[in-house]
Amino acid sequence: MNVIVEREKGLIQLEQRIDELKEQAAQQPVDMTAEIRALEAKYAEIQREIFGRMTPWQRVNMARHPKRPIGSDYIAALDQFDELHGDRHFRDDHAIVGGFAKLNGRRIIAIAQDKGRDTKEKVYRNFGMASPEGYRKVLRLVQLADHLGLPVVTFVDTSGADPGIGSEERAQSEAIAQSLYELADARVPLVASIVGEGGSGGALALALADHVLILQHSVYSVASPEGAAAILWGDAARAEEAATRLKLTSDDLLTFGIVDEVIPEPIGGAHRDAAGTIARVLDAVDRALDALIPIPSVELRDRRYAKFRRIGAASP
Amino acid sequence: MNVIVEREKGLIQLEQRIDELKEQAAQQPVDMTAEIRALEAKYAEIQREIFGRMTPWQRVNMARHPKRPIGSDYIAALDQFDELHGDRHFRDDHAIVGGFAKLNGRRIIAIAQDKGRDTKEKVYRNFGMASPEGYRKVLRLVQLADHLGLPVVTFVDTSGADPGIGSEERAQSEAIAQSLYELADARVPLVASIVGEGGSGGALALALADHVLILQHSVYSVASPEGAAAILWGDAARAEEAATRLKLTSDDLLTFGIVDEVIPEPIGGAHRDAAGTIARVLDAVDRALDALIPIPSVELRDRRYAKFRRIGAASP
Amino acid sequence: MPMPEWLRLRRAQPVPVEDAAQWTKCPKCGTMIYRPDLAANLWVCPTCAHHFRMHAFDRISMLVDADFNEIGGELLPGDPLGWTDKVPYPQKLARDREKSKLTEGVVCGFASIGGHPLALAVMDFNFRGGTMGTVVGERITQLFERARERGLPCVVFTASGGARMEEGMLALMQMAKTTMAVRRFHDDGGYYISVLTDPTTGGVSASFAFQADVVLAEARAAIGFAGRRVIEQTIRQKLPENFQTAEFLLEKGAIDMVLERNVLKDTLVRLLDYGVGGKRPANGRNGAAVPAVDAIPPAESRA
Amino acid sequence: MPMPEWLRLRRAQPVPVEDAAQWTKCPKCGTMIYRPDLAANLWVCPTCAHHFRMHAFDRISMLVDADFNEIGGELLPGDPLGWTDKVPYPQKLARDREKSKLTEGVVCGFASIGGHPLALAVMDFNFRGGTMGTVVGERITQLFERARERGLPCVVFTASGGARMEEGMLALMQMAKTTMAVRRFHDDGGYYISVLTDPTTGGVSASFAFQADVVLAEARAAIGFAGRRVIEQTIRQKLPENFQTAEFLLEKGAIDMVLERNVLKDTLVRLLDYGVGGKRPANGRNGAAVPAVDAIPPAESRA
Ligand SMILES: [Zn+2]
Ligand SMILES: [Zn+2]
Repeated sequence: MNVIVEREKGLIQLEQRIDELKEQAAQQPVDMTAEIRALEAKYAEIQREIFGRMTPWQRVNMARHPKRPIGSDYIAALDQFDELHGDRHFRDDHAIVGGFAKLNGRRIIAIAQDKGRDTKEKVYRNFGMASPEGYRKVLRLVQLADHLGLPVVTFVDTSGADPGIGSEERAQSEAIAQSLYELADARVPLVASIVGEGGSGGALALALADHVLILQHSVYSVASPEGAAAILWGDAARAEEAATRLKLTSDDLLTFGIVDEVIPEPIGGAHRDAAGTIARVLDAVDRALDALIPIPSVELRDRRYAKFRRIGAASP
Repeated sequence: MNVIVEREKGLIQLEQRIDELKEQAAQQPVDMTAEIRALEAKYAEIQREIFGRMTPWQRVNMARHPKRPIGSDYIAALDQFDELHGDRHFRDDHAIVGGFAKLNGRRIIAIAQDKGRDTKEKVYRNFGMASPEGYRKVLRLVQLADHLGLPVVTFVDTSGADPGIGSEERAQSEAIAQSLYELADARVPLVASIVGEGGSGGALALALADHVLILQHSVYSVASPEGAAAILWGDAARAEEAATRLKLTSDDLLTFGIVDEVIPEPIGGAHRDAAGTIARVLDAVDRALDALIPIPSVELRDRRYAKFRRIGAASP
Repeated sequence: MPMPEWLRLRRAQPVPVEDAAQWTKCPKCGTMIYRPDLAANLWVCPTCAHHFRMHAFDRISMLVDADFNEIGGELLPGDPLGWTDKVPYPQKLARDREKSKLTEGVVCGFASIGGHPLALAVMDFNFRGGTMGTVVGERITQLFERARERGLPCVVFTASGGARMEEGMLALMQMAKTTMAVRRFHDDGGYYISVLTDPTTGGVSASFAFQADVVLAEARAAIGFAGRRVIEQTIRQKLPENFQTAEFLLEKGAIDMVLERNVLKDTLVRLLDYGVGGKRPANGRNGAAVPAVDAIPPAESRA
Repeated sequence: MPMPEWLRLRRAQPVPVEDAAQWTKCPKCGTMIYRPDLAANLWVCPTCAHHFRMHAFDRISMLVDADFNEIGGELLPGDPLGWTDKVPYPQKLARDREKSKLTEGVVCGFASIGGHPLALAVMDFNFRGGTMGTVVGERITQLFERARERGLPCVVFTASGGARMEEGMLALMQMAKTTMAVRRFHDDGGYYISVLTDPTTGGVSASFAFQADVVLAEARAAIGFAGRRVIEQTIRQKLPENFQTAEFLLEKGAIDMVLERNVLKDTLVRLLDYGVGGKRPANGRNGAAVPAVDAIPPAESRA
């Protein structure tokens, strides 16, 4: 059960009421302006109440909202995309989609985690949880970007890396470690956008970047709230409590210097204006690239080193 | 049926006769010197007949002789060996054994194809036929050698790469191609020794080297004689004919400039003096390293390029 | 340099005159197809979309913008092993030359595709099953060397039964030779795309086919290391239908894309375009910023 | 620098005085073992060879030739999130400090092993389950940075439940920070050996544990990314006995060697020795032969 979806139900009913009234007003000579105004005021009030000051747990639910734009929506909004498949060794992991792309005419390598939309797609995409082959695909695409001098743009949205038997058998740890290792010294600009859930090492493996963006209601966390609750208290049901403590909201992350920029969402969340939200994210990515591309490769990597070096350092 | 093993049978009987006579002579006062001499002369004659001028097919059988020293025998003869396992992604392939080693006190990375000796070991080693993971282990060890500045010493003995379903599923072609690719520009000296069968691309993947040694009766071939016969005439039984045509003996290979040095074997083949043969191979490897190590890395690779560049070039 | 005669002819008349009146049968669905129609449809069966193996000249004609500047065409195979089986090797070569109108199993040269200048190699199964002997190895090597000198991307269409038995170990060593050339090309910043067409196996598959930055395959092409027959004999069981197809390899993560022939050229143009103008730092593997053999202009200054 | 007090004490008396009179029970076979005997046997059960988790001080004492020059010991954890669950985070830290005699989950410093000078880090499960927070990340990072400056090899013993929840994203980011340090160390020619001890999971497993040139593991150590419980809950079935053990990982190709503790030191000495005096060409990734941050002496001139 998604708490945002639940709370949205009343709003959606109200929206329908308003629409009906407006239609009636157009067809009948009766003046319903006052009624409509009243309902609209109420609508705005409830909206403020629900979305004005969201708790961390509500943010988590917003980040998981079934209508929230997912990885493939960002990919689809690029000027051009040519998907490249596979890790060259074992499998093409559908949880991660990557390839050549153009963003405002600029050639890039784009990589997205994709949770899938309907049930069939979710299964095909393994709910956005990547297996080792997914991270090895990332590594390979980053090497390609490095070779051709193309910037890397990632879209992060995962509850975490796949925790299945096969993933452990094929060295999930090694795959994530090597994806990080490749990003650490890539000679090209790296821009990551946390567009949904940023869950643990499975998200970080795509988010070690020169510029890290986050959508206002996205979360980025050391573990999923359920996972953290299970680890801390042996009780995944205490996820809400964990979410509160983990400081996983965009404001917290900006304060800690873990993200570089927060992209505002429309009231009600990104899905209330998916196209607009996606455009704002891509625009921010583009501006970040404008700033990063002129930096010489050695300096770029020195800055990247310094950026992560500072986090949790003794004397900040 | 191994034609060398068959032809050896008479010799082994004769050897036993001579030993028996010698024992009798030691215990009895009768003079058997003449008889022993006669048998020894006969022995030498048969030996000359069998081994004096071996056909290519006999060489193939010698290279496959069940008592011929195998990869692990060469590894065991090194001063020191610390095996490193695995491709870091999927499996440890037992057909290829590799790790840190010392040869005459010199630190090296040693890699051997190993066919196994008894049935159980042969199965464990997959008869020396490597899977993609084996070639990816080679790649990884060559990268390690490159990083630490250690020379790479390989011992080649395989009928070819594993032709199973799993190997195709996990991209055998890619694995061999990438092993070659890594050796092509490794910044350290590479010395390969063809100690048994050098079968096709599965052998070459360990034999792209600055100095390639071959034992006198080893063979190194574009395909196994059986494979070539199947390809050419759809009839693997015509392997002997294929062996003759393929020019796969050490003399042929030296003439063509495909190997750099032929190590003589004792009469009767390497297994008649395994320890001595192994010592001679290792000694030749050591001498090759003496010559290669002083060469600056860039020049070393330029020479390697030129060496392979010449083979089958328009104007040699 | 003037346009080669064969390219001019193919442009004027996609099917060589002597074959033009013929009908051909689709090996997949059995449909009888008029050859000029087949040519006009990029040698794809209009009924079942089966991709016919293409002649190198047709492939090049289909791809390049205008001219094709062949290199290595003067390199002709010798008979290093003095090979004879049913017939002497030189006779086989002569027969294939006659039949295929090719001098060897690969055609290499410089051209442009969609405005992108590039080095292009196209293998042809009609000549000794596309097997790699010394001439194929040498032509491919020269192409990568010259592409490296000129700072051009390289596109190679593979179609090969593997190493050529009749040239023995000299054929096998072409795997090493071409690998060296591809590696140098890459280390100096070169961009390489391989396109695996039906069939790509053995020594070609296990060398330059799988050393590209981007590995494409034509739909339903057979691709693998060991031949299907060899595997069936080894494991003594029937293989699944899609085993070793391009689609199978895509699922197994081995290749980047599978393409129907009718979108191949456009895709290739887009892929070439991604490689243009990137800010490529020097690889530096060869030390103090000096490429090992000779200098190439930086990527930015390329045409 | 003088030998640290704890090392002098462990050398004189392998089991801390306050615990010396105790007996302990082997969790594997149930044998009661006199603690000084257990210490003398490298904390390996004499009955079933179970490897007890070792205190970092004991591990260092077992390994180093003489002195141990600690660095980063002055770095102490703060409470960046103002974390409280059952008890406030600072109380947990104080309790672990008291119990373990450690200031954090890793001890880092310089020493020599079998005559080989090196940088050494030893994690300890006794402090917050070896979880990586900012101090663990910072100490590891400083160790790699200083090892890089000095041109010394680096050996890291891991033991960790993953990232430390109580420090939230600051803990997770230590994966990125340590990775940057390991990568720079490696790109400048550094030689890094990791030794995975029981347990090595989560964020430590998915960063520096698996970024070493050589990855070793202690016999029967539990190693994995996801915790066993998480996997069982996800797949709703029991896992095989050897799942996520060192031996399982060896078979799956993920690690180089599995070692019983009694041969660990000798093996480590040999492995360090292989890395000495090799003729290492400059990596050159950072351009004109100048390392990005500051110069280190070439490998040949190292101690
Ligand atoms: Zn058809
Ligand atoms: Zn016990």
